[in-house]
Amino acid sequence: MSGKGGVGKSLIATTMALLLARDKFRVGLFDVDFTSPTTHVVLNAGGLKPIEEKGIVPPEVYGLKYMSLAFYLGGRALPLRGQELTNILLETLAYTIWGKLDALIVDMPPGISDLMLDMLKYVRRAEYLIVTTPSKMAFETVRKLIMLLKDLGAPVLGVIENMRFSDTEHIKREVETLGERYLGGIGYDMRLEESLGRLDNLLNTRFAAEVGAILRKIVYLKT
Amino acid sequence: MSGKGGVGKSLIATTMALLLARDKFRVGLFDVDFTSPTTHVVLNAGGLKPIEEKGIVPPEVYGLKYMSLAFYLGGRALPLRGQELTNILLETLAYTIWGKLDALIVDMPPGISDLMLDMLKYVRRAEYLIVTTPSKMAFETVRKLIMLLKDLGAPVLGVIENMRFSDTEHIKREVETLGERYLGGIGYDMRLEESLGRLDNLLNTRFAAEVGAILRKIVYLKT
Amino acid sequence: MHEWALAEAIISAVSDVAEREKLREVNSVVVVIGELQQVDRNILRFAIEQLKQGKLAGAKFIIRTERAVFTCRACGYKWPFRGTNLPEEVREIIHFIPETSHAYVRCPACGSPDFDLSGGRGVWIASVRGEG
Amino acid sequence: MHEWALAEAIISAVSDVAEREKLREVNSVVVVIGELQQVDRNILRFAIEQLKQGKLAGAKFIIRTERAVFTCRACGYKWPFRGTNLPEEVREIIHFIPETSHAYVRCPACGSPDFDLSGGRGVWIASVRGEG
Ligand SMILES: Nc1ncnc2c1ncn2[C@@H]1O[C@H](COP(=O)(O)OP(=O)(O)O)[C@@H](O)[C@H]1O
Ligand SMILES: Nc1ncnc2c1ncn2[C@@H]1O[C@H](COP(=O)(O)OP(=O)(O)O)[C@@H](O)[C@H]1O
Ligand SMILES: [Mg+2]
Ligand SMILES: [Mg+2]
Ligand SMILES: [Mg+2]
Ligand SMILES: [Mg+2]
Ligand code: NI
Ligand code: NI
Ligand SMILES: [Zn+2]
Ligand SMILES: [Zn+2]
Repeated sequence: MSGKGGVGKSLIATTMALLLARDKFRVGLFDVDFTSPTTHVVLNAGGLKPIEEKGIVPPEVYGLKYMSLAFYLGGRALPLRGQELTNILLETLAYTIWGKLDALIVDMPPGISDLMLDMLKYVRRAEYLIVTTPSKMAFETVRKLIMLLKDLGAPVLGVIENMRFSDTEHIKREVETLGERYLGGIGYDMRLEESLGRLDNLLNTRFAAEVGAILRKIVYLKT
Repeated sequence: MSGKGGVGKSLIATTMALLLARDKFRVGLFDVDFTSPTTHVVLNAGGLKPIEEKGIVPPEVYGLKYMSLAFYLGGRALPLRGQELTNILLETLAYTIWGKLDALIVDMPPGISDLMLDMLKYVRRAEYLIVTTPSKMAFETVRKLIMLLKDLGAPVLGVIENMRFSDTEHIKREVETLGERYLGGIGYDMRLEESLGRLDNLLNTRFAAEVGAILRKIVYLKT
Repeated sequence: MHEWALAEAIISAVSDVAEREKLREVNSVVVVIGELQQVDRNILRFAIEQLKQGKLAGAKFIIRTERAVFTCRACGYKWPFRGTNLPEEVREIIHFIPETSHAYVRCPACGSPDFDLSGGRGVWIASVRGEG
Repeated sequence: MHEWALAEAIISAVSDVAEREKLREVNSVVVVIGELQQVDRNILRFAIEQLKQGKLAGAKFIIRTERAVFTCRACGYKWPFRGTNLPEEVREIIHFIPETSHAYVRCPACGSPDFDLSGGRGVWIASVRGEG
């Protein structure tokens, strides 16, 4: 999560899920950005349909179990108020049959609002991975989010700095001043756009390699 | 607005407001991204305090009347549920004394949720300016938003394509296929970051020049 | 929904009521199912008939449906889910996740996508009648 | 708030009630003000004393405060706004836009920022007594 939009949350979440699945981990990816889901664009999976049988069985994409409202919307916008976001979260959490997983990666919407409060309230085992860009405008919100999560005692895995253009260290310093782990930077990758929806290409980008390095660090830290 | 985060809504909204104010229009800027306001970073105005006197008198920054919750938060995160977003919108709309304005520019949060529904419901005179980037991931959401606004008969001024790296025309074509006006592109500007918070610098960037060209087109279309 | 498990739960709840109310025999039971609840009423009816025994053996089970209603937040207009003209596929999606109706339904009076969908969810026992 | 305008509105509302209830004389009036409502009670009291006349000339105006209460959405705990230990500057901000409390207040029981703030807004007349 990030609080801020457009920092690469969805792309990083999806790439991490794909990398874990390739390494034979049992992994789920759940797109919780209900009004504006995008992970299906990365996975080219908007046309899939989950099987409904005593609940929702998420379809498998490239070895990962994948759930998104995009399956149900046929390309339509889904305007929702906060209480409805909460209802959908609880319904989909209750009905989706993930089975045994090593990790469930949840792609959060921007903003510090209903779904974030609901994750804190209902999903007590969640751990938070925070994404920022080097820009002041992104970090303004990310700083506040980090302070909030610390204040609430929520477990933060660390902070990723995405879309770097140069070798500045100011975000690293800021993150460490806040007492959190700087997990690493990911460069702006001009080839990324053409790889969206093409999973083999995507996993061969410099972006995926950098996400992979951060992912190994996280897995290492957790074991 | 955009539906999508990180496409440049806040930066474009603020720059447009500044350009109008420089040209002696009476203009207000209202940051409605209540949980994650950022326009004060562009304006370097987080430390201002509005005067409270039979309502809130918004402070003037560079000739524009400016209102943001950032004034009240001392750098803290403000986690809010949907109903609270609505309450704040109605309270601040009721109490803020904008005076006579030629234009009130409202910077919207990402997502298609409470505040967008409230604008449609309560602010009937609003006209919508839509921002996207060339990326599939942004346009996925923007396409849906455009279709929704058309469906609802809401007045759309047009679509701006921000952060262009190359001269592709696919977004222009998509926008025109949807029956909306493509207002123009804005290139990715490497010098922008260092201009945040420095208004004279900001108004001298290539970015501001491109925003200005689009703004003139909008003003021309409306007169 | 798991109609057999639901039938068992209904039978057991009715037995508890019969016990509490000291009924010798239960004559009739009204079960209400929200219309958005995914329950196959035929399977449920069949399962109940198979499972009922003891004090409940002779009871008549009446299954009612609670309607779901939309209320527009923009203009206040109310209209029934049932009356909405939607393709079968979309009805199924809305049955499953009622909030997805915001992608498919508009207020017939004012065109708004901003409405409440209330009622039509859950399963409960509305009444148990018998001889004490 | 505009205390003088508010006083006028109160006097006029009470006169309406006296008319409707056919009171010859009003003895006492209870006005309730939400504690988050920005009203200077001294100015309001003074303005009412200056403006009251006719049937209301001898009426005693009692001004009560409705307390604002927080209710935690995570654990259900309730606590009063009044009791919260906040700097004066922050109290003013919360008076002005009550939702900003989510930046400054945490549930004393569980630490959550996810709570409801209810009551404490608005102004109304709770009772009018007199002789008919
Ligand atoms: N490292 C990167 N290099 C180039 N483009 C990127 C990179 N990370 C993200 N993007 C692009 O940035 C945009 C926002 O990414 P997205 O994952 O949708 O962000 P979020 O989920 O935070 O809103 C997308 O167009 C995506 O393709
Ligand atoms: N044309 C541009 N060139 C370079 N950076 C840009 C451009 N437009 C926006 N940005 C940067 O992109 C980020 C997102 O912009 P912002 O205005 O906060 O988007 P939004 O309000 O849509 O979330 C910011 O860091 C901003 O400085
Ligand atoms: Mg996203
Ligand atoms: Mg989704
Ligand atoms: Mg913004
Ligand atoms: Mg704000
Ligand atoms: Ni079933
Ligand atoms: Ni006053
Ligand atoms: Zn309506
Ligand atoms: Zn609590």
